[in-house]
Parts: sequence; C-alpha cells; structure tokens
Amino acid sequence: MEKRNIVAALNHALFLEMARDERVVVLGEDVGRDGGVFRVTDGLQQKFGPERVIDTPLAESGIIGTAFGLAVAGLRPVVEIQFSGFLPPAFDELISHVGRIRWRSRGRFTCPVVIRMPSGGGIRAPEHHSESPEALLAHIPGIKVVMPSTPYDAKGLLLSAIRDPDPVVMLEPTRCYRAIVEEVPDDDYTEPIGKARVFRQGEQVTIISWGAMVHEALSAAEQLKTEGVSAEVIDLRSFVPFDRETVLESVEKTGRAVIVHEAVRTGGFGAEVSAQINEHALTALEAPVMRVTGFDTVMPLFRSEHFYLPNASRIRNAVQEVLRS
Amino acid sequence: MEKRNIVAALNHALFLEMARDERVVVLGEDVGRDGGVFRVTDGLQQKFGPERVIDTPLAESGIIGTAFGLAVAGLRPVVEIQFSGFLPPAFDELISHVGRIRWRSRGRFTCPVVIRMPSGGGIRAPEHHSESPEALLAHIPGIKVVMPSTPYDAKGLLLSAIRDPDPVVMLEPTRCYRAIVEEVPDDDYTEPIGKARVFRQGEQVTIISWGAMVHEALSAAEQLKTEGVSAEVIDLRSFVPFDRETVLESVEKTGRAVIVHEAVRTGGFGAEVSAQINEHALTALEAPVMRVTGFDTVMPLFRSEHFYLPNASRIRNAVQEVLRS
Amino acid sequence: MTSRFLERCDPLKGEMVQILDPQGVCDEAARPGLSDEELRKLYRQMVLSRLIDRKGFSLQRQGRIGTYAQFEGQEAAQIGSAYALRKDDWMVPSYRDGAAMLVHGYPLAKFFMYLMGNEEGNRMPDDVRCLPFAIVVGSQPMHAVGLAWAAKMRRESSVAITYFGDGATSQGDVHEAMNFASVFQVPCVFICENNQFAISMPRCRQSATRTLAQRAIGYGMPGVVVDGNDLLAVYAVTREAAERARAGGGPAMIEAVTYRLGAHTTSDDPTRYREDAEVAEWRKKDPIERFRRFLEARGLWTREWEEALRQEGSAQVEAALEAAEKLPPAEPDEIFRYTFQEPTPQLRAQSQTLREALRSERGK
Amino acid sequence: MTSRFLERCDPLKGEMVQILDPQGVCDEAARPGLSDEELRKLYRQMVLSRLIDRKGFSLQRQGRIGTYAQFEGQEAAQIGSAYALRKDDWMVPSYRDGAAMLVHGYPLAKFFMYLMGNEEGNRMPDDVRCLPFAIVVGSQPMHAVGLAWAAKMRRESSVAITYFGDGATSQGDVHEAMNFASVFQVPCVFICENNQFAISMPRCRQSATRTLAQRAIGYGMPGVVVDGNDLLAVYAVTREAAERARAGGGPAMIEAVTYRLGAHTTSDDPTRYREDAEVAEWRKKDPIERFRRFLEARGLWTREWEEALRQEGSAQVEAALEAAEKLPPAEPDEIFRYTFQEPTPQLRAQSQTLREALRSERGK
Ligand SMILES: Cc1ncc(C[n+]2csc(CCOP(=O)(O)OP(=O)(O)O)c2C)c(N)n1
Ligand SMILES: Cc1ncc(C[n+]2csc(CCOP(=O)(O)OP(=O)(O)O)c2C)c(N)n1
Ligand SMILES: [Mg+2]
Ligand SMILES: [Mg+2]
Repeated sequence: MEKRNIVAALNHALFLEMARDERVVVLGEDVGRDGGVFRVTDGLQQKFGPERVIDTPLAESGIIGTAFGLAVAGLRPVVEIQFSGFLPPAFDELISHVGRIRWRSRGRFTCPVVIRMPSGGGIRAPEHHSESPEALLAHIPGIKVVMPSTPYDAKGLLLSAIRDPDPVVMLEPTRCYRAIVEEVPDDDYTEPIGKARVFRQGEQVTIISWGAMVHEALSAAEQLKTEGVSAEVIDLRSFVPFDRETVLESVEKTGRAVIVHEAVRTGGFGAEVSAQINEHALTALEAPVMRVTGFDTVMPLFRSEHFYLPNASRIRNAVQEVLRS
Repeated sequence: MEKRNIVAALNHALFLEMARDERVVVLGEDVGRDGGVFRVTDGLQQKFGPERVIDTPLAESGIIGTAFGLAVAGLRPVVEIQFSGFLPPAFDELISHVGRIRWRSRGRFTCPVVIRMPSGGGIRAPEHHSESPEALLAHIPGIKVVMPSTPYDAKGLLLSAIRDPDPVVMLEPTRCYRAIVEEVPDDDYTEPIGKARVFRQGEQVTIISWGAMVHEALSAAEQLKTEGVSAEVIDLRSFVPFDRETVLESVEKTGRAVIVHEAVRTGGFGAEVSAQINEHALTALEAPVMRVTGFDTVMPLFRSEHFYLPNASRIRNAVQEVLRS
Repeated sequence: MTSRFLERCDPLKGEMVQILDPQGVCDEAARPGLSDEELRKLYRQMVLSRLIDRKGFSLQRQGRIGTYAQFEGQEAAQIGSAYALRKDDWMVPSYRDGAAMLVHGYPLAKFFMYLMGNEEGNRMPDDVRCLPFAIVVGSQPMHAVGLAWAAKMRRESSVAITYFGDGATSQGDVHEAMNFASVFQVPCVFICENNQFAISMPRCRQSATRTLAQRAIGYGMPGVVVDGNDLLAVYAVTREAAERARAGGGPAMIEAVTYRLGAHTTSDDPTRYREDAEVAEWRKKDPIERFRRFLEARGLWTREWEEALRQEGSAQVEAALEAAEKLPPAEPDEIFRYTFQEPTPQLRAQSQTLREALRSERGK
Repeated sequence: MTSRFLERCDPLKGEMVQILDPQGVCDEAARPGLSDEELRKLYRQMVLSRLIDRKGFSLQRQGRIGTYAQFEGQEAAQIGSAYALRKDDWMVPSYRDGAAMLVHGYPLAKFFMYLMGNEEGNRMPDDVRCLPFAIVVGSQPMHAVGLAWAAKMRRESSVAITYFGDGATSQGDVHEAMNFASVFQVPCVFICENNQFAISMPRCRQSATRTLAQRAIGYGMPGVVVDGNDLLAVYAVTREAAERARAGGGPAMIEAVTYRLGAHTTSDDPTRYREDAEVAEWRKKDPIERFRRFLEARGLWTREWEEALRQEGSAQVEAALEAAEKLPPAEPDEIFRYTFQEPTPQLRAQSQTLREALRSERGK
C-alpha cells in the first residue's frame, strides 16, 4: 500500500472520483494550472481539462454562489477555498442558500456541493491564514461539517462528502497536510460522515478533539501513559452530524472528559460537546468537563502563535486536573 | 415617567446621544427619510440632518466596511442592519476587520461602532427575517454582543454601546419591539455591558435566557409558581462579555438550570452557558443542565413558526424534568 | 442573428429601447414577430397578474396571508421578459417576481400557499425550472450564473434569466455574478427591474450613474436600457439577449425602467418618502393600459373581451386560493424532513422532543 | 484645475497615460512639476525599496522572517502614487504595498517587525495615517471610503488612497466600496495595481474586459489606465485624482498596469503557471531602469551616486533589521491586551490559564 500524506490522499480521492463520476467538477482560486496552493488539486486539470477543473475569479461568494447553481443543476461541484480565513465573504451563501435550498424547496432542489479548505494554525502563516471556523459552520442548519486528521480519513471522508446528497464542508488541518503520513489504500473506500473515531483506547479519561489537535492529544496520552494514566482519545471527525454515542460511551466508561480545540474558546464547538455530555452523562461524571482551547483573541502573528495553540503539555495539565477531582 | 416600548426607548436613546455627542452618525438602509422599517430612527434625520442620519446603498458589507473607516477616523457610527438575517453578507467585515483592528494595530486604531438589528422570530415575517445569530457573533473575537429584552435595558444598553470604546453588536428582539411597554426615564443612564439581570428570584431552578425568550421564561415561572415551583429567571443580556458570576451564583443556589434560546440548538450560545456551568458548578448540580431551543433546521415559514419557537409550555416541561432528577 | 438592440442602444448616451410609446403607438419597424393570438395571450396574462396582485394585497389586509410585496406597475417588465424564455430555461426570481414566475409555469395555487406561510408553495413542480423567491437581496443572480454555466458545460441549449431590483445592484454579490458570467461566457440574462425604489431609497441613492445598465460595460457584456412599461420592448430585448446567449454569445444585462406603483410591501407606508404626484405621473404610464391601447388600435381588444378576461381571471384566482386554503394545517414533523436527505440523530431527537411537547400541551 | 488625464484618457479606447516611454524618454508637455531634488529623492526611494524587497526575499529564505510578498516591478506604481499624497491623507494598503507605505511614513524597522510575526510592526506611529496591511483580498477599499467620508463630514481636506490588485477587483467588496464612494462623492482614490496575476491566475481570468479601469464607468467616476512602470505618469495621474478629490470632485479609479516580476510570495512557484519569456519581456520594462535613464538624460544620475545610494540604502536596511531583530521575544500577556480596551473576565481568566501552563511547561 502506498504511503500518503493528507495532501496526496485528498488528491488521490479527487482523481478517483472525477474519473468515476463525470458530474464532479473542481473549482476555486488557483486550483487549475497551479494545482492549488497546497497542491491538493495537482494534476487534475491536466487529466480532466479546464472545463472540469476551473480557475475562478478571486471571489469566494461568487465561487460558492455559482457552485450552488451548478449543484442545483445536478453537477457535483467540489470547491476549494484557499484558507478557511477567506470563507467569511461567502457566509451569506452558506447560511442563506447552500444550507437551505432543500428545505426551502421541500426537496425539489438540492445542493450536493463539497466545500473544502485548509484550516487551523501552527504553520507560521500570515494573518487570517490560521482560523478555525468549525463552530460557526456547525451552527448553520443544512450543512454537514467534517474534519479529518489523517490521510486515511481524509480520503475516505472526501469520497463520502462528494457522494453525499447534501452540502458538506470539509476542514483540513493545514498543519497536518504533509506532517502525517500513513498507508492509504489505492481503492475506492469511504468513511462515514457523522462517526467519531476512537483513536486510542483508555480507561481513566476521555480526550475529545479534532484536526491537528488530535495529534497533540495523542502525544499527551503517550506522555500520560508513562505517568500511569490511561487516556482514551477520540477524533470527533464530524461536527454535523455529531456522534453523541461514541462520546457518551467513552465518557460513561471513564467518567472524565477533556475537550481540545484550537478555535476561540467562547462559543467553540467544545461547548456543544460539553453541553451534550452534561445533558446525557451527568451522573457518570466524576469531574468537570474541561476545555483546552484557543483564546478569545485573534490568532496572533506567528511569533506568538505557540502561546495561542493548545499543546500536549496543556492537555496533560488538564487531564491531571480532572483526575484530581 | 413616560411609558415606552423598545422602539421608542431606542429612538429616545439615539436622540439623546446624537445631541450629546456630535461624533455619532447613524447609517443604514431606510434609516433616514423613512425612519427605519421599524421606526427606531424615526425623526432623527429631520432633527440632525442627512449628513448625520444617512440612507446608504443596499449593501450590508459596504455599510459595515465604511462604518469601520468612519469609526477608525474617530466618529461613532451607529449602523442599523434591517434584520439579523441580512447580516451575513457583512460577516467578513466583522470577523476580519471590525473585531480585529485594535488587536492588529496594538491599539493604535480602534473601531467604536455599534451595529444594531432586529433579531429573532415570532412576528410572522417572511423567510430570513427571524434569525438568531448570537452564537455566531459571540464566537468572533473583539466584538461585544448584547441583547436587551425590555425598553429600560434597550435604552441603557444602547447608550453604553455607543460610548463603548470597542465594537458592540446589539440584537433587538423584534417580537418585543412594541409588545413590551414600561416606564423608561427621560434622562441619560446606562446599563453595564456584560452584566446579566436576575429578573425574578427563585429557589429551585434557574432559567437562563435572552431576548424574547426571557418573557416566555417569565411566563413559565409564573405558571410554575402556581404549581409550587420557585424558579429564578436570568436575562443574560450580554454574550460577550459573559456574566459567569451571576449565572453561577444562581445555579449554585438552585442546583438546577434550564437554558432557553430560539437559535438553532447545535452550537447555540446555550452550549457555552451549559459548558461554563459544568466547568465551574458541577458539584452544585442536582440535575443535567437542559436546553430548550430552536431546532437544527431553518426557521419555518410563519405557518409553522410556532412549532420551532420555544414557549412557556416547553420551558415548564423542561423545568419539571430537571426537578424530577 | 443580427443585433437589433443589444449592441446598438448605448446606455451612456441615455438611449432606451421603446417600441410602444406611452400612448400605445407602435414603432412597426421594431415590432417583434408575435401573432395576434400571442399578443392577446400576453394581455390576458397582464390582466390576470394585476388581479392576483390586488388580491394579494387584500388578502394580507384580511389577515389571510403574510407580508405581500406588490408588483403593480411591473407587469410588462416581468411578463414580457418571461415570455421570451423557453420552457427548459431557468428562471431565478426575487420576491417581487410572481408575475414572471406564473408565466414560466409556477402554479398560482402555489403562490398563494407560499404567501400563507406554507413551504409547499416553494416546491416547484418537477417540470418547472424556477428557483424559489429569493429574499436576500442580490444573492440570487449568482445562482442563475451557476445554472447557466451547468447548461454550457453540458452543451445544453438552455439559458438562465435572473431578476433583481435597482437596490440589488449595490450588492457585491450582483457584481460577482455578472463578472463570473462574463469571464466564463455563460448563457445568463440579467434583468434589473429598476422600479425606482428600494423600500424608501430612491434610485439615485443606489448609484451615481445615469443608468444601471452601464454597469455592464465594466464586465464586458452588453447592457441595455429598455422601457420596462413597454411589454413589446421588454420582450424583444430579452428575446434577443436570450437567443444570443443560447447561441454562445454570452451574458447580457437589461435594465427595465419601470415604477413600483404600490408600497414596498404591505408593511410599508410609501407616503413617508414619496410624493403622490410622482405616483400619479407613473400611473399614467401603466403598462397594461399602454398595451391595451396598442391592441385596441389593432382591433384585438374589446370591452366585452376585457370583461370576460376579468371574470375568467377572478374565477382562476378564487379557485387557486381555495386550493391553497383547503390544504391541511402544518404537521410538526414537516419541519424536520427537509434539512438533509437523511435526518441526523440530532434532528431525530429534536423531532421527538417536539412531538412530546405538543402532546403535553394538548394534554393540559 | 483643468483635467489633464482623468476625463481625457478613455479606457474604452484602450488609452493609457504614459509620460516616460520604455526608454525613459519624457513627454515634456506632460511632465509633472517636480524639482530635480524631488526627482532624485524619488529615484533614491525606488532603489531603497528594491533593496528592501530583495532583502525580504533572502531573509525569508534564511528563515529569519515569515512568508514574504515581493513587490519587485511595482515600485513606480507604489512610490509614484504615494508621493502624490499629503501627510494627512490616509493610505489603505494591501500586503504587497510596502513601498508605498514607506513613502507615507511607515518606518522600515516596523516593516521588518511585521515580517517577523511581531504585531508591533502593525502599530503605526501616531503621526502616520496608514492602516495595517490588508490580507483579506478586496476588503480594504471600503475602509478607505469610510476614512475619506469622515474627512468630508468634518470638512477636512484630507483624502484617502487605497491599493488593491487585479485579483481584488473580482471581490464584491471592491464593488461596494467604489459604489459607496461615488454615491457619497467622498474624496477617495482607488489604485488598482494590475500586476497581471493573482497568484497563478492571469489578469484575463478576473475580467473579460479590455481594462479594469472601465469598471469606473459603472459607478459614474473617472477611470484611467496609467503605465504603472512609469513613475512620472503614476505620480501625475494620482496627483490629479487626489487634488480633484480634495477639491470636492469625488472619487476616481486608477489602473496602474504593471507586472509582478517575482513570485506571488515566497511560498509560490511561478514557473508552474507562466513563461520565463514573459517575465523577461517585462524585466526590460523595469520601472527603476526607466526612471534612471530619464534622470541620466537630464544629468541627474551618475554611477557614483548610484553606488552611494546603494550603500546608504543597505546601511539603512541593516540598521532597521537590527532594530527589529533585537526586540525582546514576545510576552504571553501581549496576546490578551488588545482584544478590547478592558479585557473581559473571560480574557483575564484565559491569560491566567496561559501563565500557569507556561509555568508548568518551564517547571518540567
Ligand atoms: C441582503 C438584504 N438586505 C436587506 C433586505 C431588506 N429588504 C428587502 S427588499 C429591500 C429593497 C430591495 O430593493 P430593490 O432591489 O430595488 O427591489 P424591489 O423591492 O424594488 O423590487 C430591502 C432593503 C433584504 N431582503 N436583503
Ligand atoms: C478573500 C481572500 N481570498 C483569497 C486570498 C488568498 N490570496 C492571497 S493574495 C491572492 C491573490 C491576490 O491577487 P491580486 O489582488 O491581483 O493582488 P497581488 O497579489 O497580485 O498583489 C490570493 C488569492 C486572500 N488573501 N483573501
Ligand atoms: Mg427597486
Ligand atoms: Mg495581481
């Protein structure tokens, strides 16, 4: 089996699906000739031509708004937004149309579009290149929101997303794009949207996380093991739908939970996870559910980025704290 | 003292502040000659002239983007967005600029703008006229977000917002605009931004709510009283800053909490409130924190609006449920 | 196909296409090739639309429907342009475009359902290629561009037409839509119904230019001003733009100059911001009356026929209204059914919550 | 003031203002009234900017700064236009406009700080009216409109100038900015630096028009194409636009046609999407060399002076770099200090969390 990083796995998925389904078109800024600024769409235009791999004008709302029309007409547009920090100009299209057309038209029209983009920090990028908008997206009805953290899941979730009858936003952890490499099968497989992955089994505490933070959580769990603490690590993978069962099952077993995300703390998706645990597993809780998160500030310029981003050490501290109660 | 509804109280606050501070300018769609579609700016243009009460082109991003420039230049723009459902075209300005300029420039530039708009449902309005975006806004760093539920607070919070050195978004419960009438002093007073209001004292359960839902919570509390249940009702009034103290103090006393909001459930601000209670008052909890909310759907057309909106009866059921555990 | 209007009528010179003058006198050289039957059909459609629109207003006043946005005065702009389309063309309208949509196959009963707050009204019949009313001003032209683009990609010959107001031209999304359309040369026709107002804001508040059509110059597409109260002119220009697009000629923008004779919606009070005299001036330019005079001059109109049309129209309206009103009340489950093809576990749980809440409410 | 360029040079006819031809030969009739001293000052600024830009590139390669967006090739467009401003005018730049900002008073050491990921680099000195680099493409022109509008409201005579790229013209926000500017007749000058690329996307992908300046027609403001590699032309046209705006004449748009000789940023590989031959063609049109020839012909340039300039420039660059590099490392508390004037309780708690986390990390 070939070893692939996330970029290669996504690229591979796009090759497969464009060959399999001629309704699939890829559009975005620099996705064609340049192959995408992270090369996720590399080689696609050469193979499938400029009518299916389309360099668009620089206008996110226009890209998503026209992709909406393409999808309603029965195509399967896969949109690349260059960074999640450049999605806000298109928020109105997402909120007012992409997530609504099935509802508004009672199913007469649907919008099976995939909108994928790098997300999160830790790459010493310029301002606005390190945002984590998952909580904003998860609050918009009618849109599924997923985030793989490994090459295997990246491919499997992207194939599911393209085949999904509804709009799917896929956030890709920029920091892991090339950093995580693993064996990824060549064949066509999908990972279900809406299922979390128990990444590591453990008994005493559940660490729930997504994107690049999963790897910090794993490394915290590794350290904790040397200290005799057995931590379970869950990669949420999907915000909408939210896999409550997997989370609750684990928390009911461990009695303790730490949620980790890079995004701004207030109103982050961690709050939803915590609220759900509270609603459905309160009696199992032996300690407060802690959140290890970014702060209620903008992501600092790269010199101070490490202050902002949660890391294994902060996760470990939180675990130790919940173990103390 | 004059009795005023929320519209009149807001109008009154604008008259006062425009007279007091000549840096204040009002801008938006139909705010001038028409006095605003809800008449909140009625009479202002006649009094202060078209240079200070400005009808703009129909472009929300343009309104907020130019207001940003006005504010950086030292003016105090008060923007009206016609309905909160029409704010999304301006989300990028809020996220990328309004909430960031103090941070980006290390305080060299600031953006003391107020962005006010009707929000929430229950008025049999057309599509997109009944949205509740508070959770989206509260997750944006650098922006304060408030929501009064009474005429008194509307005036006091608006005056605070205009005088605040930072950007403030004020959501106004459309449904209460004319429905709630109370005595509102003529003089200049402010209500602090970031303080919740304990609307009704109680012992057995805390109902935390905001906007139009406060009045549903109060009516549920009234009903519950007849059934021998003593419910405390908190009007959060502010999402950012969040008044944790008031919430915790109450929950520590009652041991039970029900959070009520109209917005979409997943990722609603109720999740943040629940998470905070969990983090800081877990041991005081005698029952899971329940959320009574809108659903993960768009707000239905008005024929089905009552299905979507929480009401006193649903709140009462939730209270009874938490009292059972 | 030689261009008759699109490349000839220069918005920068303030030129405007007009075929029927305000008295209904026809410029025969420019008259589009419509049969007498078609002309009468178009007149019937205008009369019916006016009846529907007036009915909408009075139903709102009676509390039988929600907010209503009248299109009175804009019938020629909507019906003339919609009639220039083929059945397989896409229509992407705004909230005020009921008259256009009805021409394109939107059933009248559905219109009433929508106005009654019933989502069924937004479910287009399977053979009608028309998106639901767009409410977020300016957001819909991009959708038309996408639909037109899809047709181009698939080498289909359908085009898309989109309607938006003078106010909408200020929105960034309209800019992006027109620019995409031109860059990708998609078969899309942009109809700006310049009815002089965006709620209370007069046309001059939206743009400092003489015309809105001149925006097109900035995108490298033809832009033309047409007398929006002249059904024949609107039809002819739209037809030319649609056929040009169909033939691969790319997009075009049409500014139909007209006037909103009624209020913005039933919630609006236009006396706050405009003079009765201005309205009276425009009333004289009523598009239906202009077309009627033209027909009368050609011997295609009689008082008896008018009477029959109105009766027939009223019957149609009443029948549609009845059909819409007799639908059963909303079922709570409906609101969970259309968020996704498969409801998420969250939606299933929420639907359960609502059912229980309603049961307990009924129990009381 | 009589118009020399703005109303005379028609973008629809493909006209372009040029004062120095590519060989540096000057159209004397059109030459702006700049003293020899000023001309030499401008040349010095161009040479210095080129040194800074090259330094930025190599610092990034050495890992001493983050991503860097070179402006090589665009010096005339930036310096010529910035020099046309008064100190009290507002500048609203994009990420690639360092050369313009330095002219307007942005300290070089701050530029390096910014590139080192230090927010201090974005804190403008109190007397410099320039917003920080805008990264979100197309979002900044609206800010310039607001700043210009404020000046107009206060009857101040300052204007605002904003810079954006050819790619940015596709954004809805740029449309809204230009439209607002024109509707309210604010003193704002829009400079579109058309450097032929938006990362990999060629200029033709942004708009199907011959020029970008013709967008202005759709807003009712003058739009003019200027040779962006001709410092004198850029200066003259910007000066005219700024003074016209200052005098109450309203906004204008200038398209400066130039070329990005370097990569989009240090993360970009332009060989993937453009031919070396094209770059070589444009290299021949280097704006600095063109201006040099002009000076030389006027006896204002010598090899010795050039040598001195470079040495002096390098010394300036090194001094600024040193100042930036010797700043103390970031303090964790800094990230909480500038969200609001008064930190919220949440921010105070979070700052406490971070302090504890760092203490425990250090403790290990
Ligand atoms: C984005 C957005 N902003 C504001 C509104 C509120 N609103 C509804 S219609 C309207 C005026 C629209 O004017 P125009 O585009 O000329 O269309 P008309 O109503 O005249 O047909 C406004 C401001 C809206 N629906 N959408
Ligand atoms: C809204 C937004 N979308 C995408 C990007 C990523 N991006 C950065 S620069 C750039 C190209 C900009 O091109 P242009 O406006 O011509 O300016 P230039 O870089 O040529 O100076 C892109 C796509 C961004 N910064 N902002
Ligand atoms: Mg209008
Ligand atoms: Mg460029």
